[in-house]
Amino acid sequence: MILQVRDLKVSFRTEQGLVQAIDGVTFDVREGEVLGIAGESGSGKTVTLLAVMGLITDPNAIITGSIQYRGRELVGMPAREMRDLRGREIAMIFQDPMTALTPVYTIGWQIVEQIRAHQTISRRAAWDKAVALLAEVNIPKPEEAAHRYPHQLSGGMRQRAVIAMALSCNPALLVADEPTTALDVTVQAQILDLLRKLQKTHGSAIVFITHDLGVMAELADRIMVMYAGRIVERSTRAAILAGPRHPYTRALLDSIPPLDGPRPHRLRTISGAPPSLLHLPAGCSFGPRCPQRVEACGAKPALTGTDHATACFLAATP
Amino acid sequence: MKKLLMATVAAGLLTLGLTPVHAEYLEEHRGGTMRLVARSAAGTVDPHINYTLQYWQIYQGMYDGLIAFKKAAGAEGFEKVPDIAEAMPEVTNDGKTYTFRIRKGIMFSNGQELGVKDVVASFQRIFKVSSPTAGGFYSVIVGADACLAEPATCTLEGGVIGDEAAGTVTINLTRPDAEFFDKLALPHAAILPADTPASDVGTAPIPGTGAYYISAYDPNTGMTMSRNPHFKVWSEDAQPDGYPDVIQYDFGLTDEAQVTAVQNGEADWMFDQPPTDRLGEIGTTYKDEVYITPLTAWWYAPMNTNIPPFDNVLARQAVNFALDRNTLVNLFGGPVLASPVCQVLPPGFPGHEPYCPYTVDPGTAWSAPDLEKARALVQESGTAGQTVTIIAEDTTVSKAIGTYMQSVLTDIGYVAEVKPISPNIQFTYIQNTNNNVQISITQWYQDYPAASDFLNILFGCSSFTPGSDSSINIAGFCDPEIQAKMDEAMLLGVSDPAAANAMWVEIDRMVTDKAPMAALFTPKRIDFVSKRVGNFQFNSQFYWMVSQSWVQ
Amino acid sequence: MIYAVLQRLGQMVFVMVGISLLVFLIFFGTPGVDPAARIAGRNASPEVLEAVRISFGFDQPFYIQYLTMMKKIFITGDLTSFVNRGWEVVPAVLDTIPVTLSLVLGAAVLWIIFSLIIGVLAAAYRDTWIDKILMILGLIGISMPVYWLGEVMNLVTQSRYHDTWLFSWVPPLGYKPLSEDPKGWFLTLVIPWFTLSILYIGLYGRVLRASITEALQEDYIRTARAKGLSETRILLRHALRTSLISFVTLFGLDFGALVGGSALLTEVVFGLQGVGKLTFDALQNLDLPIIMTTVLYASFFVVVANAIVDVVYILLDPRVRTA
Amino acid sequence: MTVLSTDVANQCRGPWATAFRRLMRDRAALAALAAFLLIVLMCLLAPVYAHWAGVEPFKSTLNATIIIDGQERPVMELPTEGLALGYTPIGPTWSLGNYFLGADNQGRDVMARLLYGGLNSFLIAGAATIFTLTFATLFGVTAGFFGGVIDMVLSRILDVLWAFPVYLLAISLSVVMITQSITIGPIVIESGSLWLPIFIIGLIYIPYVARPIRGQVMALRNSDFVMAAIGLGAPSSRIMRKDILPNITTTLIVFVPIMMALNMLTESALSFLSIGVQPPDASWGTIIQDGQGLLYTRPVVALAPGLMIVASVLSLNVFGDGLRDALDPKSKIKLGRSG
Repeated sequence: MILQVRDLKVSFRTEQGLVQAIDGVTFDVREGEVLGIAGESGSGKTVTLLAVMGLITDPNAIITGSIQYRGRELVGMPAREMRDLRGREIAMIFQDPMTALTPVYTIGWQIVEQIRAHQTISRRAAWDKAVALLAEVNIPKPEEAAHRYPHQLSGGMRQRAVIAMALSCNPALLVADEPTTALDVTVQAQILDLLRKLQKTHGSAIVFITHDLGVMAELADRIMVMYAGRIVERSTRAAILAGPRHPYTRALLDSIPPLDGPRPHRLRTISGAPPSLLHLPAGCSFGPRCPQRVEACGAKPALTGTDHATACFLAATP
Repeated sequence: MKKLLMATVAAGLLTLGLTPVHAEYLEEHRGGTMRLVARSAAGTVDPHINYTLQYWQIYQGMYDGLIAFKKAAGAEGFEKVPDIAEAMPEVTNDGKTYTFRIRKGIMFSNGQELGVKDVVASFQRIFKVSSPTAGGFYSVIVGADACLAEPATCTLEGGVIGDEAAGTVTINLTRPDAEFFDKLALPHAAILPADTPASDVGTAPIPGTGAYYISAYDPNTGMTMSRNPHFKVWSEDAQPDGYPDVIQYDFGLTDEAQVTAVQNGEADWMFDQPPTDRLGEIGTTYKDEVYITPLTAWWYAPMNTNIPPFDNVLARQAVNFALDRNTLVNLFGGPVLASPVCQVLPPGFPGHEPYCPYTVDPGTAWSAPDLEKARALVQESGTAGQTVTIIAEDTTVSKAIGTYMQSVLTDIGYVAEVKPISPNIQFTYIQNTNNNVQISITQWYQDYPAASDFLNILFGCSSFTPGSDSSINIAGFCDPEIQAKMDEAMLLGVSDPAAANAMWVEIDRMVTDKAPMAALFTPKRIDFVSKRVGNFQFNSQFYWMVSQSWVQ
Repeated sequence: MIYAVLQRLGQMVFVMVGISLLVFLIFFGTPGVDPAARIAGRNASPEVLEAVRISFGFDQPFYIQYLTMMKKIFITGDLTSFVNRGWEVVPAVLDTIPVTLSLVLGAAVLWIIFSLIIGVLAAAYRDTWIDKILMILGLIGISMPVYWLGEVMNLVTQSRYHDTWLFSWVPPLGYKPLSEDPKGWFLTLVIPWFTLSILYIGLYGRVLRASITEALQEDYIRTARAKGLSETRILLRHALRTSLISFVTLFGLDFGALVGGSALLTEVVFGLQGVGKLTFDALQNLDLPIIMTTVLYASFFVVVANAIVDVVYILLDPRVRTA
Repeated sequence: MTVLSTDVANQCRGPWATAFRRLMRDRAALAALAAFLLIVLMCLLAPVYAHWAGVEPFKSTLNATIIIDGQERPVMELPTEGLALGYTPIGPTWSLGNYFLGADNQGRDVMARLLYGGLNSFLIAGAATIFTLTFATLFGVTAGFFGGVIDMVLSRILDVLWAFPVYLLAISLSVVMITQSITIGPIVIESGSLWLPIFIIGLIYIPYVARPIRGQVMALRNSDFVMAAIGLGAPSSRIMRKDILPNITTTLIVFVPIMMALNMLTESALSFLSIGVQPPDASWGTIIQDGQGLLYTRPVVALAPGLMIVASVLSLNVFGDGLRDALDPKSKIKLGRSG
């Protein structure tokens, strides 16, 4: 087990009161496994990832629960140790490659910086390694590309560079926050291919976020669906795609266009908007938007089931 | 006229008595560098053009005229002695023809010998370079009219005639002039080499005949004066040898910084007057380094006699009655530094007879203001409630006086305001009738010791030019009766100076009674020198004689 | 490239012509500025006044006078002052440049160093008391009238405490050339440097803190954190480095303006004969040739500073370089 | 991360209410505002103070006397030692109503003048701010909205003003105008009046405000809703009033305290160079200038108004900071300098 998250809660003190961004999330990631987290914006996906990375720097954040990386507790770990882990053992790929790179340094410089932050290695060797990495992520003319500034590359190339940077220390766990959202559809596919390929060659475990279940279907071994700071459904890709149990998951699946075949005339959307984290409805958070709401939804459903866990009172009948 | 800056000369009452006149030249004090400081340079170094006390003072050791004021301490400095001329000339032709015999062997600092042609060329040059006094002082010379009209081709045909063979220069005047010797002794009539350019030389010094010459000049930083290598003493009275080897004059320090520099011995003398808040310190801690000398000058407030409310003589007299001269004296620095006055001619001046009608006890001296009378006069004149703007200079003292006068004018029934203007602009601004200045604050320092230099110049009809920036009769005062008397007195001065002076006493009273101005006070000058300066001598005509003091 | 240079030059010429015309118009429309009477001297007769007016060309039409003055500044370089007759203006202005440069350069060094320290410290400790104190100090610096601060400095170092060990080294006011007296140069300028720089230290410290704080919100800072870099490195190599772009832009403009004469209050208070003081004196004398020359010089510097800022901007920000 | 949560919450309230709430939460800004208002209030009480103390702040009272410890002493004292040169005004007595801060070189009560001076300083700074903002808006909106030739002409004018170091421009204008009144249409600016510094200070900072406003208006002009309004044939005046002006209002409000602070500094500098407020009227700058001549003997005359300027400008700047954070947190408006 590379990552064990237990009852993770993250809340923020704000002017309007305490905001519970994540409310008791529990999941595991196995070595070499790809876990996809799905959900609308505001569902707590990104906060979960940042908590894992130890990147919640807001002094108003309160983090409780446990995050164990290969048995080491990350919550409350001293900053120096955490820093040492970050980038080397756990690396992250961000959503928007346009802004994820420091604009005033070349791609190569930024990769070298990361390598040298974690390894004692000459500048020259680090540079060669950076070029090799750029080649590995299929950047044409990697020698030249290393000398380029971020703004001189296209979005897809930049995202490749970000991936190359993330892989530079051969991390055991790769965390990706919507790695394809900001890109063109064709480029999306290439990046997904690349990630899949790299996952095979490097054997890293990947936790990634998307609100796009199509991407999920491409990449994930297992899928976890979040809503309003909680996990509502968690299972293998096959199980979820074939038989979503939570009404929210079903709604999500209905809202994606099929990858192939004729596009439906009109996509179904989920009615209503995600609830404000400040004013969560009592009981099941999805209740107000749920087409199959029942009496029991007045209480909070627990996440039940092992292989295919669901937090829904209706889920008992698959 | 900026305080002391554009002015010249003063008569001293106190003979300093530090050293006997004609002290023996003390060889052991010769040498060293005398360091002078001033806030700023005083413009062109051309002696025919520069009209500032600041440079006239240092010109004394550098340039010579046919006649010179005697280089002696105190009022003896008003005496005129032959300089380039071998002796005082014979005056013939009813006081209209002067013949000068030129001294032989006088050398310019560039090594040329001075000759008759240099003298003739120098007089022509006064007109060619449009010297500021060309029209005022030297227009009595025959041929001057043509020169003023066409400066470039000036020859002074029949006016200044040189005779190389006889070594003489003859000057013909159009009318007798009692003050002609005074005018010849001013730097504007200095004798310069004949080949000096006939235009303002600006910052390029002209060789002179004195003991020193200007070896470097930059208006932004300073002036260096060195010994003239070709100088030999020909007359102790006219051009004595100096003590310091070099006189270094630095510009650009504020008054405050100048005081500090003299205190710390970094400078030997400051040209500007110490700022008022340093006076206490100078008067106590440094009292041995201070020399205070009365000047023949006055601070006065000219009132425009041609526009309301001061076109009414009662209104003008009211102002005179209302002003507390003691307060004004205090604003200047206290009774040690100034004395109250009511009349035009300063104490110690030819034609001065104490007179003060504008005080609680009219008589010879001012005692206290008479506000009752002033208010009554304002009411009587029917000018009460009118708006009056006082134009002061933007200097500490002038502004303070303006502010004080504003209070007084408000007190006696006017709506008064004060407007301080940059000192350099104020003097021309208040002269121009187009600016409709009602009352202003200014000063006048004598050019040479003659009553006409105050009365005729400041209140004579010919000094009033409407619409011109150069109209020194600021009050625009022109009284035919008084003017006739002044003309008479000036003519009389040629033959009988004593009788003329008696007339000037009367004229002084007449002008004072008509009150085209309010006399404020007679200032004294503070010379603050460093500890090492020795043999300080104050000449009434050109002030401290720089080269006659020593620094070692 | 050539187009850009031409455009700059065009802008410069336009601004300078505009300013010189403005100055000329301002001074021509004022009573009491007719320099003839002041040049001619006290109590000059009307004939003398007229002669001076003709010899200085004041009888010429407005535009001829303007063109003559421009010719004398830029082509023949022999323009002379209206107040100190014969004093050539162009060399006079050139002579004051070292003074102003000494003052501004020294102050700039101080203000760069201290504002960097303050800005980085405040950003590093943002929202703590260190940050708050530094920012309030900065604001106080910005809120002090520079001439008043100079007066207080003078009061303390020249008078009240001059004779104590603390300030006995302070020389009298005034400037000493670097080439003649390096030690004197340094000592006379130390106090003016601090006085002039305090405003800018406050201003730049605050600007820097704000822009570093803003940069710290950027995505690439999160990337840098995710790379496992130390906070110091993130602050200095990433946040500060990107913030420097706006810092340098600001610096160039302020520096240009100061060298161009904006330091005049400091120069006046400390008796430094710099460009600003020269201009101020000339303004008080209404000495149009000097005013004209210094104002042209000042605007030239402002425009040149703008151009230099553009170049430095390109060096600092690769995004502009290739765009 | 917090942004995500607060922004959601703020959507419900209007932008003004939100800004107000933010401002109410900013204790430093509120304290600064209170301090500033306190100083203004003190200055407003100037006539009361002068009346109570029985002093005339605009009249020379060189012969006045005061009672210290039961002894009557003249306000202007002559040194008793040495050569007895120079009168020195009396120093601070530290007793309110009795030459608390001493006298100036006209024997006037410095404390009373300090209060009156503040009144003028605030008046000039405030009026100049209104002047600047009005004309800057006019310029900025016209240039930004109409673009093209109009923009080019206006921008070049602003360029010229901008390249002119502000103090040099202000001094040039002052030196010239101090000697004469100027007439602009129906308005006559008397050289001695307060309108002169107001006009000059207001004028020189127009580019400083006009440029950002022009930029903002240009952006607005090209935004969809304005394009749509133009497309629908709405008249320009209506678009400017309805769509443009409301959008630049926040910027203008943010500028108010900043410009006030900057104007106070500028006014004091001009008065210090004696081309601002004319005597016997006072502003803090003129009192510092008066005090400069007494710096070595009575430093309090120059120190007190300086401290008042620092306090007022500081409180304005702190408040301005808070106001900007509350109204327009992303704005790039920086504090002005007065080098």
